[in-house]
Amino acid sequence: MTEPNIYLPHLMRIARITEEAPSVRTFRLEFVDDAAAQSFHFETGQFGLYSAFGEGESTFCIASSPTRRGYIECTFREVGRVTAALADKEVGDIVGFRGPYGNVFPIEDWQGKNLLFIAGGIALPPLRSVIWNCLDLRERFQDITILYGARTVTDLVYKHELKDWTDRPDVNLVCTVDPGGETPDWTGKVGFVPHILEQLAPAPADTIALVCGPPIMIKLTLPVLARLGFTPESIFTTLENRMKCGLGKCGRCNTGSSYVCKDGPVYTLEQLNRLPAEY
Amino acid sequence: MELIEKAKQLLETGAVKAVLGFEPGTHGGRRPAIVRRAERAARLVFDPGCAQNLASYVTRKEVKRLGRLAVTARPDTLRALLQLMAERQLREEDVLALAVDAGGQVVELETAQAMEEHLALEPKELPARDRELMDRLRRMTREERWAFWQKELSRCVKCYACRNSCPMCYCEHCTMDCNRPQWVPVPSHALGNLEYHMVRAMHLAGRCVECGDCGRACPVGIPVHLLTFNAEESVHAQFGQRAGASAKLDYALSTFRPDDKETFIR
Amino acid sequence: MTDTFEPKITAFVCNWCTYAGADLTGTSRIKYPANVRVLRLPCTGRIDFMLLAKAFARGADGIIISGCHPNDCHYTSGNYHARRRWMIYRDLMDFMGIDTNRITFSWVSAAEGAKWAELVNEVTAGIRALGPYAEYKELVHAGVE
Amino acid sequence: MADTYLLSNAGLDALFSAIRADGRRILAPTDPDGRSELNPVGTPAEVAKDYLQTTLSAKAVVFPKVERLLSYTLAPGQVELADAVPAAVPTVVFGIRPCEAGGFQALDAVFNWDTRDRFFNARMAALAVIGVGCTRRDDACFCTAVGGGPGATRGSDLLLTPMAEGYLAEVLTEKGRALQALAPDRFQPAAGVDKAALLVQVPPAFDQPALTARLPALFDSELWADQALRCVGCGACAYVCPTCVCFDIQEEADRQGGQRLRAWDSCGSRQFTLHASGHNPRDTQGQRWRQRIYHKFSIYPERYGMLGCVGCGKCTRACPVDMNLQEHLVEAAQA
Repeated sequence: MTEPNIYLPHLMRIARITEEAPSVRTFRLEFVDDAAAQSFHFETGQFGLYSAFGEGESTFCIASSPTRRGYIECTFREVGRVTAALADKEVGDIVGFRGPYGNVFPIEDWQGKNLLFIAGGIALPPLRSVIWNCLDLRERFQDITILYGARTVTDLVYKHELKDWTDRPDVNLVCTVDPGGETPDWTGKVGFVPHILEQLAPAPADTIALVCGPPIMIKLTLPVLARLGFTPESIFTTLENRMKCGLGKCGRCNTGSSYVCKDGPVYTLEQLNRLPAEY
Repeated sequence: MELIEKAKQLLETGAVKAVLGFEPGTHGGRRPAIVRRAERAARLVFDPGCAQNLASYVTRKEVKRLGRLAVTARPDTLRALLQLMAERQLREEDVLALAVDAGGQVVELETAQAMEEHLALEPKELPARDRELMDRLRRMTREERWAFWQKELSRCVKCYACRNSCPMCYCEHCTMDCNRPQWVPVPSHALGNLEYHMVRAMHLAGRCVECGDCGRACPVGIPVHLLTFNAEESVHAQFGQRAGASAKLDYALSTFRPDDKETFIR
Repeated sequence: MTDTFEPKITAFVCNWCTYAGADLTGTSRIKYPANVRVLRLPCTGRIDFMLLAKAFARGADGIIISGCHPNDCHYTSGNYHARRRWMIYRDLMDFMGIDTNRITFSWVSAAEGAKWAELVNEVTAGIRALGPYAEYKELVHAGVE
Repeated sequence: MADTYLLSNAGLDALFSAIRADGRRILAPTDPDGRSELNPVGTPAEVAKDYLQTTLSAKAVVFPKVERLLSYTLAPGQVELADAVPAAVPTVVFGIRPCEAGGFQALDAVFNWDTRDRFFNARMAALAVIGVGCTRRDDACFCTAVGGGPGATRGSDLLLTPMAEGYLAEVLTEKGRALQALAPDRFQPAAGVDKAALLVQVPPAFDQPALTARLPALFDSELWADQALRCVGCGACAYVCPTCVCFDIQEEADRQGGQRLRAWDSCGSRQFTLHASGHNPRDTQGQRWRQRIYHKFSIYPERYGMLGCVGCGKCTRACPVDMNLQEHLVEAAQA
């Protein structure tokens, strides 16, 4: 008789924990309930609310690719009450997951195009989902270029995957660290992402750019893309605003009349340009 | 009106950047007005209906940014300004008070000393209604007091109007907003409400200037001001000092006397 | 019911005097009721009043706060500051209708093992006589629909 | 079209008895200690005689200030979830004004946008509203500027308009008909009653469609910061508001288990949008005040095809610094 409780999370067991960088971890989560696992579908770009029971919920993107079935992954940095509690969890522990929520990257529309991923620091996870999604469907796309920067070498996340991507002939990975963040054996670039992008000078024709990073990186990267000739319609990013419900009800994630939890988190620059900067 | 002339002159000469005063509001009431241009000073009023303690604005980021302020002040406002100076939240040179002297003249009080001297003429007394309710509460049995407060606090919606109206609640990061640890439950259930009002009163003990603005602000009519009044009276009775008496006052709970007298420690 | 009631008592004690005193009670083989749960803090000056509220909210029927005698504080003046705090807080609690008979403040030095045992005995008996702190326990889940 | 009847005072007494005999509680404005609040009543005699509105709105009946969304027990490596089912007490709210009755639709718009909120819906299903039209107003009222009126029917199942003796009763919905069916012979035929003449006049205070049309262009105006200079940033306006729906979700637990609670929240508070990183998209009171206005007068019309404000004026009456909403809207409309 009663309607389902939309606030009730799925129980997920932590199958694997990867230490990515100082206070940054990746959880691989598997559904406790088989039926839930079977019926669960998501698309790249979507997010969820993850519970540390006893402390509350926190919002992160799903960092794994929908092409990899049976689990989801999330990557988070310990910054607050919930993420600190999550960081204390061990393999086998139970956490909660509500989702998937939000819109998706329209990768269907990108067939035959070049993909340029630009990410900074802890903002690689949302793009990592798209990257693996596209790599698992590699034949549908032309060139795939990944420009990833972090403050220091230790701050780079997914280090093992960066190695995979380096080794793949069908991916052009460019890693960079901020000046002073390099180690003696660092073989990547040194410099800020916008500068490296300028040097790289990717051609805008038939290319989709996906940009995720700290606000300052995004702010300085977008003009570079514009100078290179990228149109606002060809540039995608994801927003992260504070959320409590993820369902368009709690009232805090909106930027103008756009609710990041429902209309986002994926936006083109063209869409963002029409919204007030409440993010 | 004298106040309007003073306000105009202060704004015109640039002596202050804004005048905190009162203007007519809804239903014939009086409400705070922050006047930044001389030509807007004409709407200022200052009469017994002007009940609020405008000192609560001088620590607000957006108001502070305006520059030097003139504050239309009742005695409690002066006490709050002095207490803010004692707590190093307000510099003497950043504010001047516009008060009314015994002869009904508007006077400019430019220094803490002038404010202190003005106040010395006005002994602090609680409004009769508050005094009566305080006394009635103290005459109750403990169980009756518990029932009284539980009934009153059950109406609390944790809107924080009491906190946000208080001239002494200027903390950038209030205990209520702290979640590591979550000292006080956020929701306004019975425990959350009790703990909130307990913390508020304790954090104002020795600092409350007894203006009663917290109680006045409460949309559901909880006499929350009696809690801070009680804490303040307790400080006065036991340690002999009153918040707002001077711009040089040690916080009663961060100091001590070896001969502080209590009756309950075993 | 009351004859089977075992009071839950939370004791907040300072590390340097009362905790050592309580330790001495043990090593002196002086027996005292097991109703008391001792929580050691560096100094009574560190015992925030909210800890008392939290103890009641978590089901304590009685509370003991104890530290160094005046003039004996390891940190010189923590206990003096604590004393002032309790003088105000106790008044406030009483004004709010909280049962101050359920809270006992004391000074117990490292040498006063016997005083600690006596204190715990008396407090336990006192709280047993008062019964469970039902009012406060009822509060804990009230107001949630 | 509504069915219109006459309901005498004795008839209302009988209707109250019949409602209670039907196992429902009746909440109505009462004035204990001079406050005006909704409380359970048994008879119309217990209802406040001379109230304008209650301080808090009736939204708490369907959207309580604190409610449980779920609970759980914890053991090492294990979590046992327990779903929460709202206790939806069959309730009749009597005597709220037409403005406030209209507020339930604004709540419904958000709670059931795209996904359905069980908690709100269960309580809403158990609720019937007997509104009472307005024979007086105060300076905070502006219902007619936002599509309502002293005799507006939206949101009421039964709307009573006070007459010299008894009431003009409009049966407006299925739920209203069910109420009528509890005391059918008390509803007498009415003819030739001029409803409008019984009600107070509220001239529209501003041109709302024009205001809504202007808001997008005013987004970056200094106006909002200027207006908000007086605002102390408390949540009184949001918590008394019949349409403010924004909420917080809070966890309360110990080692054995806990619960997840939903609590009212307010866009006026700094914490509302504060990120864990310290970044805050709405960092100033001016931005937060703007959000309050835009949510009600721009976002609501765009997303849900209705306003997020019913013009009841509760926020104005509750505000400790008299942030008169109507006045600020008029100012914006003229800016």
